[in-house]
Amino acid sequence: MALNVDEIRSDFPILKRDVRGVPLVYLDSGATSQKPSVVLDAERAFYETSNAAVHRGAHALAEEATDAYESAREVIAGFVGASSDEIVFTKNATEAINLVAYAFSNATDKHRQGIEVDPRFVLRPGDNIVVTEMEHHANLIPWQEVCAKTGATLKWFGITADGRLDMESNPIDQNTKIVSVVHQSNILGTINPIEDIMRMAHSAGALGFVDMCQSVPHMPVDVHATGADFAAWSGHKMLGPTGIGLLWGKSELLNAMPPFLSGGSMIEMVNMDHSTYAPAPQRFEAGVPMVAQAVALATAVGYLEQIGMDNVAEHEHELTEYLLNRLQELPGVHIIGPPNAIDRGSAVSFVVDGMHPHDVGHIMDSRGVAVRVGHHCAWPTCRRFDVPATTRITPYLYNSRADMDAAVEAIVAAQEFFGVLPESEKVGL
Amino acid sequence: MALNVDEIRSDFPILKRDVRGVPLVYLDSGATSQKPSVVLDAERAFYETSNAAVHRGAHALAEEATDAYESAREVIAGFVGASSDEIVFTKNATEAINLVAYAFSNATDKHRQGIEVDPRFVLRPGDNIVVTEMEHHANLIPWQEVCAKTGATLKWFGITADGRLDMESNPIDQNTKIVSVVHQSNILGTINPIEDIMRMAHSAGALGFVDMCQSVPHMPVDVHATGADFAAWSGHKMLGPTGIGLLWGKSELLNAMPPFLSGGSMIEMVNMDHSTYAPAPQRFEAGVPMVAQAVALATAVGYLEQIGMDNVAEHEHELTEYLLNRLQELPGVHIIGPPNAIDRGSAVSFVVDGMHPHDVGHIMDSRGVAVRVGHHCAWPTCRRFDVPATTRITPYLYNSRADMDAAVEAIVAAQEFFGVLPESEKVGL
Amino acid sequence: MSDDLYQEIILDHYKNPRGVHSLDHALAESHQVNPTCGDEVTVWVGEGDNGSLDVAYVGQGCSISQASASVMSELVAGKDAATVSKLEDAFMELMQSKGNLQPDEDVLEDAIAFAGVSKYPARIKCALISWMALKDARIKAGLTDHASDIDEEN
Amino acid sequence: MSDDLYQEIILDHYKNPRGVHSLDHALAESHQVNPTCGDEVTVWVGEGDNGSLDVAYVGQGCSISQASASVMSELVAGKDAATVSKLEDAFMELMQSKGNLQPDEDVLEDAIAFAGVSKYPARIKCALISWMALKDARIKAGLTDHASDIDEEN
Ligand SMILES: Cc1ncc(COP(=O)(O)O)c(C=O)c1O
Ligand SMILES: Cc1ncc(COP(=O)(O)O)c(C=O)c1O
Repeated sequence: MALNVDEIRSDFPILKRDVRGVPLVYLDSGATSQKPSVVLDAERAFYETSNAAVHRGAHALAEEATDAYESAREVIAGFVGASSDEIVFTKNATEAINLVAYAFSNATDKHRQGIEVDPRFVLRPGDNIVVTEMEHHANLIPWQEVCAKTGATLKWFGITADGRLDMESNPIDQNTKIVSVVHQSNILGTINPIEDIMRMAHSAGALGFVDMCQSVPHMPVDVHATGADFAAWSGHKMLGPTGIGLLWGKSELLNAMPPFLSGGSMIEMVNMDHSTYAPAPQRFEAGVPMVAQAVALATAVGYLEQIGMDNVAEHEHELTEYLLNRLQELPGVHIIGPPNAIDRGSAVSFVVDGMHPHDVGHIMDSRGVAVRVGHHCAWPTCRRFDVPATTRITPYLYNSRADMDAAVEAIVAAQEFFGVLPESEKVGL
Repeated sequence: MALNVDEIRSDFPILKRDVRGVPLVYLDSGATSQKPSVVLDAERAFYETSNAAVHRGAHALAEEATDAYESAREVIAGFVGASSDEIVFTKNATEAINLVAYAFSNATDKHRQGIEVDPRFVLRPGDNIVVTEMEHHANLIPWQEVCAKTGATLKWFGITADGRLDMESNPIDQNTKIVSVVHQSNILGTINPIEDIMRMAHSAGALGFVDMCQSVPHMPVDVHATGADFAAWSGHKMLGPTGIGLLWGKSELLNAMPPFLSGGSMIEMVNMDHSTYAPAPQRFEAGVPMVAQAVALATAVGYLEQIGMDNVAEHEHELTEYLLNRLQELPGVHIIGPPNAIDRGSAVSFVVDGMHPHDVGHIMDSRGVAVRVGHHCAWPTCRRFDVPATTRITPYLYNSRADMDAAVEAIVAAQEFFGVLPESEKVGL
Repeated sequence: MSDDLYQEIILDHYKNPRGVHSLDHALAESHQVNPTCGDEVTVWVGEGDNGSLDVAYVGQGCSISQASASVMSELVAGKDAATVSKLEDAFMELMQSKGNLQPDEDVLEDAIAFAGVSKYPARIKCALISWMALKDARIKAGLTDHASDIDEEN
Repeated sequence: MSDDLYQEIILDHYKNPRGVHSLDHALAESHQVNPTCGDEVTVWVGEGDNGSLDVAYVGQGCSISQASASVMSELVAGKDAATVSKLEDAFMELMQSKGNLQPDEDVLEDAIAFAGVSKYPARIKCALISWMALKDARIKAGLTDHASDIDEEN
């Protein structure tokens, strides 16, 4: 079903504003999405009616707040086919990935001190962790850090010239303890064959993690169906507030992991010299959590469900196909990533001959077109394609073909301004 | 200057509501505070006008969002006499404490792998960490975990019968690496002599950390003047939104610490096999941060500054004195913590003869009086006083003497209902 | 005031608890804690006459948790594993009812007094803690009933 | 469009950069990176005639960063440490002005073209990166001026 973009846009107050004196064309949803009024309403209503510390009080407000928080967990779990005890609230996806990375370094430390831990999380020199060359820094540096702390080795899948994972470069072996792969690259747009990779991980006896930051907001995802053991994504990229992220993990594994952040609400018994931990997900939610944000995110999920994730995905697919075609017609413009819309999300990176991506983005911005420039927290991917940076367009459900046209026109204007448009093309666009 | 409580109350929508069919008397601000409309307005306005990912984009919205976020940091830093590069945004105080605790275990791990780290953060068996018996679990369990991972030993100050730190029990010695103490106990109300304790820490060559969760919201605090090296507190307890906490640390120390959460925005250079880190505070803010929450918290700070923290402290002092006196007149009611209002904040815990704290709180709640029951995440403190739990009243700037009276009447009603009011007292209250 | 929560039966069991002792011939014990408020209960189970259960407990905590332990011990003592298992289910169902279930007095006897607790989410755990300990101890002791317990053990 | 940012002078220096080479007799170099966009510049400084500075650079990045490096190298070459230190301060002040400063062309010459950059917070770092490298290299090389540099080194 085609989306009614006009109607959707009317739900997002910020999309009505001007920037630099011209109407805003927001094409940076890969960095963060905008929020519909219902989400802002829900967050405010929580504060105005039920705000209290959750899981800690017995008074009426505390009960209401706890109920709102746990109901939000259920809604969000349902959205990805999980059960609520598999969902941990974090502050962002980055924390969620770190949480699992730290399970390894913490278990390794405790094991070294003679404390009993689940052997699946203990790393020894000779063990390795596998990622890919197209990871966001959030799914790369935490694993580098684990390796630096434990003596394990980091290995990775390479990337082919057209922006796909190079399956020939598969480094998974019997010493692999965890394989962590991005579902959809935030810089290339590539959708990876995660089911295959998770199978490969499991055959080698390793655990599997999927970074779903760019998939869950944009397509229907059933976490169990992917074959993964863990997944992470963030609320702010799926119409939810800032300050909330999600970890999904199989219950059995979450309960086998040592705690990450410790403090109140994650404990069972506390003595001065020794404490025991609550079962997951509480074990991983120390301190007063982001209650209002969870409530608002559940409302965002409801909004997306009403539109239908199938429809969101289809809409983005159409926009992507259209945009890729238009960009490929532009002389001097090169797409970094898969050139067609097959197994590909809506993140479209490109470079322009004779111009730095930063300058391209700046001139687009002066025409109201908000895109992102830089390495997009995927610096090694830029190096792989020998570009210092890219300019990136990331549409979402509130964008239309007209927005794609505005972006294309802004690119041409940038080329004209910098005098890098090939002679033959100067007229007629 | 006396506070105009009526006027203040009118700024807090939730305080107008009924619970269980009677007007709400909210006395659980020690767990979390309520939020004035200006704070909710600021959060919403951010989303409706300037929402974008900070520090990552060059377009107009991204610039506005970054500016809003960094201006918020400046306002919050100013509130505690710090400079903005000393302030790290976390999701709650618990994360802030864990951040510093992990600096120790991470540095110790890296040191073991031959990576150069600042020796102040390296722990060896024989080294110790000092806390107190009145810590919130958030300032106890992270240090227990560090000890479990490194072989260091946890030591602590005891508590006297009237709820003060037992300075005789001082365990600080030359092997102490860090001393972490709560500024104001969330269960006893005790305000600790942190300047003295920080001096003792420094004389022993140790670092000093202060848990300011219950002080910064309630009194004027100049972090540098306390002599501490680090401090943590949370936004939600000082009229700000859920999902944001603060770490203050001396710049030199923050920059000497290894990273905690790693990922985007905390890096300098990234390669597949090696990365370098940005200076603090960015080093500790991986991923998209709680931008809207920071903006809203800065507004909360502005609201508090306009009222004046001196006035807030004075108001709470008066309420505390009044409440302590009234409670001490009640037969069968015993205060757990200092019985007078000297060096004491507004958190007042008590137990009632013949009744469990949970039942006391429940009956108070049925009369609209919201108080907290349980161990208040300070279980060892309960054990010290040989009580399974307490009932706790924690007033704030929006509470009046009438609220104290309502609490006292509810306690008497609970005693009557359970038939535990001593015979002589049954009439005339 | 709080009449729906604090029934006379509850206050009576709280003030005059039954079944508080340990069990010489216990086959298993279970210690349960409610981490949010520190309530504790230890339940012992042993074998009584004709395949019936012997049950005893000690605990500390709020009126709901202690009265519930007392009611529980009185209700299940002398019954066989199959019956006890059904009682556990019935009580659990009552606690999850949010106040919308009319409990069967013939089955639950004094335990119907806890119906009101189900309206207070923060107190449900108090009422359940002794029942959870009972079930855990029963399973540890092998005093289970194939038909009613087997599903939940997997 | 973007006229306040992309002055002719900037585009000219971007397309025809001056001073791009390394320095045989360099006393020090400084490599600076803008982590948000990956811009890089390396600046070398050496001693020229009569206590003047020799400066060279290589870099890659956006027009602002590369033009700024070019303008910088042209502006400071042949000047003494005290003068260069003052130029650094003047340029820094211009960048922090949020567009509210009328720069002195007699002092900053071509560098006044960057006045508009100060209105774009995300681009200020681009314009500054070569100047930061210059200062860092100068300090490493000991080519400092007591009066103007000493404060900032502590
Ligand atoms: C003294 C003290 N420390 C730490 C905390 C933990 O704060 P948060 O839950 O915001 O992380 C609290 C509040 O719960 C507290 O009162
Ligand atoms: C693929 C991918 N992984 C991880 C992240 C990190 O998410 P967050 O910044 O919300 O922690 C992002 C977004 O920035 C992303 O696109």
